Amino acid sequence: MINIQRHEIRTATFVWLLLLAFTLATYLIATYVPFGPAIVGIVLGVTFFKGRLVICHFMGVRYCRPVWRVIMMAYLLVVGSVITLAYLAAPVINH
Amino acid sequence: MLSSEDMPRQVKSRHAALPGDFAIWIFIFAELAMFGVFFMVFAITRTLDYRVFEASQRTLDRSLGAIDTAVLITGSYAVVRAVYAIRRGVARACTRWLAVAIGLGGTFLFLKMYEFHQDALQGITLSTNTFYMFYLSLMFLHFMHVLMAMIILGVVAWKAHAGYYSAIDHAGVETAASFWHMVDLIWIILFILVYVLH
Amino acid sequence: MQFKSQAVAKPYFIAALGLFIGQIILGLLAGFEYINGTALFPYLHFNMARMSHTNLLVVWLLMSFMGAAYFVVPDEAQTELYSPKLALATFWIFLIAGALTILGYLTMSYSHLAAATYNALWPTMGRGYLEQPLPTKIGIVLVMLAFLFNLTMTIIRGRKTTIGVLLVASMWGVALLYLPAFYFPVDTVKDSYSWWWIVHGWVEGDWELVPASLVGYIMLKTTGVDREVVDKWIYIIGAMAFMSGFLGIGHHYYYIGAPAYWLWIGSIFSALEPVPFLLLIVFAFTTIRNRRRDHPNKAALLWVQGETIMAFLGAGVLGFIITLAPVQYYAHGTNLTAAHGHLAFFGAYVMISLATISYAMPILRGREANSIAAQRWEMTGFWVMCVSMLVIASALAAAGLVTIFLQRYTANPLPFMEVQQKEAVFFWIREIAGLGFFTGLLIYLRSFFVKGGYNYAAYAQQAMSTR
Amino acid sequence: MQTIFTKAMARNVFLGGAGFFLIAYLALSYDTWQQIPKRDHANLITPAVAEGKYLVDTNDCMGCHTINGEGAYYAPELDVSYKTYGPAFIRAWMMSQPTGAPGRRQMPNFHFTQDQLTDVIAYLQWVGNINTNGWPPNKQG
Repeated sequence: MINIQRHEIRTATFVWLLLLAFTLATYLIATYVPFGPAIVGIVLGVTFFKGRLVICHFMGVRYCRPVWRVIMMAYLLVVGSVITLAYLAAPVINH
Repeated sequence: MLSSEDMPRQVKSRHAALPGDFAIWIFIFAELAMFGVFFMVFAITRTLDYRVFEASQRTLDRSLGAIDTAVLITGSYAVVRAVYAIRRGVARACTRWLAVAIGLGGTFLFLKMYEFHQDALQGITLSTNTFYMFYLSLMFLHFMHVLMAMIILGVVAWKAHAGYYSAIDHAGVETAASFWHMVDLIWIILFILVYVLH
Repeated sequence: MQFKSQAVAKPYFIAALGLFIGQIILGLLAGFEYINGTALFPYLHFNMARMSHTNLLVVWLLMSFMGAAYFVVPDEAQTELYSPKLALATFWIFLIAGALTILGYLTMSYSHLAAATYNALWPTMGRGYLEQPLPTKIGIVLVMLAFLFNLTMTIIRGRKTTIGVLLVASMWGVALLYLPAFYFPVDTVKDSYSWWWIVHGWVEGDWELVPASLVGYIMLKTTGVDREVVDKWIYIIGAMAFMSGFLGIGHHYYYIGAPAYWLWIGSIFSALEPVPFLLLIVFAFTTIRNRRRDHPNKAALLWVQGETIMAFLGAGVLGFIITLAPVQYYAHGTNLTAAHGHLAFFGAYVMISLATISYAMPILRGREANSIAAQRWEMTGFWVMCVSMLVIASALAAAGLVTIFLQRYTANPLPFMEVQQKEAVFFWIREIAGLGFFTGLLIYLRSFFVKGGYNYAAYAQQAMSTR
Repeated sequence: MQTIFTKAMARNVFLGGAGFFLIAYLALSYDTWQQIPKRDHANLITPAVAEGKYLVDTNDCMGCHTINGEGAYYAPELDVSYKTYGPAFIRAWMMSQPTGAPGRRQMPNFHFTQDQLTDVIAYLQWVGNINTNGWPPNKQG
């Protein structure tokens, strides 16, 4: 039972570090790279992946009935895509 | 990375129920729906009110936002470790990890209060402009959620310390953990929406 | 009827139905004044009819809620009511105060009523639903205090179940939320802001616990579902109601002078307000579908199912239509709000009162359920009233739309009275549907006078022959 | 693992959720309360306006009319009355009631003295200047 525990903890730690890395990455992109449609896409892709990590690993939804995972992923997709569209459309509309 | 496929099958069944008490998940879904609508309305209003949003978004301190995110993610990590600890039946470790999470939550609240204070100094209120209305409403609602999550963690930590939970019966810890992760998930999207994208 | 003191509910129910008849008659008169402004004018100004119509509604709903509480709480707490005598005394005080107030509305002009009842001492008169003179307001508070004292002492002594506790808590909410009626600032914006604590606080917050707990109680008693399931549903419905309701009050603050952020917060949270009514439908229908026993009182079950549907239509759907700020910019202060008001009040609160009366009255009269004939009258009354109210709401909604497209959302807006003239046909339809509703009510009341209890043998034999 | 759904947690969600949003509402109300005097020029509430409001209330004008969209829908919105029709017209109109035109909606005559009429008109003027976020859409109300 113990080695399974150790594995679980290692996975959690890895996910944690991954999330921190992604946060740092988005911060650096946002600060130093001039914004364009591609960057918006990348940042939101990263955010979707971060959300997926938190939901599946931290929240443990990964080991639940698939219906819950589908609901949470659908949520991330809907909210993410609306935000992406809005942020892509904004500069176009206002010029 | 050891993927979970080669995990012993019987340990990680694919059809477990949602961790913790289902009632909290109803609350989580309601909150996610509410914040989701708020985010979408924010994004759409930004498109229509582009100039104001652009100008105001620049005034925000992105590094502080990044630190907040890091603090909350580490808090979530601590909560996950607490859940693993109680699953092993080690209540002491669980309490310690919960205490770490509460400490990080307190740090987040402190940073947020600092930001609110800065805003107040510059005379920014809910009625300054549409962006700040959204910004302050979202931050305020999220702040309250972090506070509530910390209270729940506190109660659960005290009960764990008092020995209420064991390897078999620890639904309370998982319930508190789920709520905290929801608050962290909301912040991750909020951070991108308000601080990063412009 | 397990406890003698539950009989105290009977006078409350009878008085409630009596006041209900009065409310509908005054509604018909007010509706008639929309069609012909001069015929009744010298005797009955429109505001008198409207005041009496709304106040009778509130009084009879409170009567039926009190009756329901006096019937349910002793049964839930498994103990006799603390003081049946106090309950009867409160009943007569409340009935007389209510009747006198309505008489005051109808017999003299409002300013005379205000002068006669020392309104200058502590001005509280003049707001919608709160037109009662000062003595009546104080009387209502005293009646509520006595009622709460009675109920709370009963539930303290007895078993504390979720249904009992939530019902008593909601009654405390009703009383406490009535107190802002005594706060009447000169600043109209603060006046409106606090007025909504009462109106919104009652009908979109505290009162939503009443159908939740009463539907739960009737489900418990008629379908034999276990209490644990019912309790969870009630808590979740209550949680959704309060979580969306507290900030949902913002949809009243859009255009009365409150700051602009209410447009966003009000819209987002009140958009979630139909959720508890949806959950109520799911709860009622799933519980009835997998019921463990066939209760002979079919009428009560029909009322409960109807209540959840009509409440969702009136409060949920019609409410959502006018709740978003951009829509309400044009719909604010038009008959669309009246359409929502009528269908929501009828669907959510009138029907739960009639459902409780329909369930409790046979028991109060010593039998499990009324005879098949009586139930058939009752169900006919149910359908006639429901259809009539849907027609009333539709007619008012149509009138509201005409106002929007001729007076507001248009390049050359017409004056108010011209637009109202163009809506005359809808006011005719509303009045005729009102007469239909009154007929439905009379049919419903006829069912109480059909003799005979539920004849199991006859029903069983009839059931065997058809199966 | 069987789904856990305890009544105790449902109750906690009910109490926690309700208390949480009540606090949020109180915080927003505090901010609103600070801003209302600025938004509706509370400093312009003269004794005449206050008396006008008392007359409007004790004669149940909101039983037929609406102010800021609240009241009964039997008669026109009063929020725009001062700007649309002006004080002189309002005074003459109220004194000439009821019109008695057959079938049309009637307004009773409140037998106000000239001073009372001035107060009511002052109140209507004050109500007209409340910042109601741009409502109503046009001067017809």
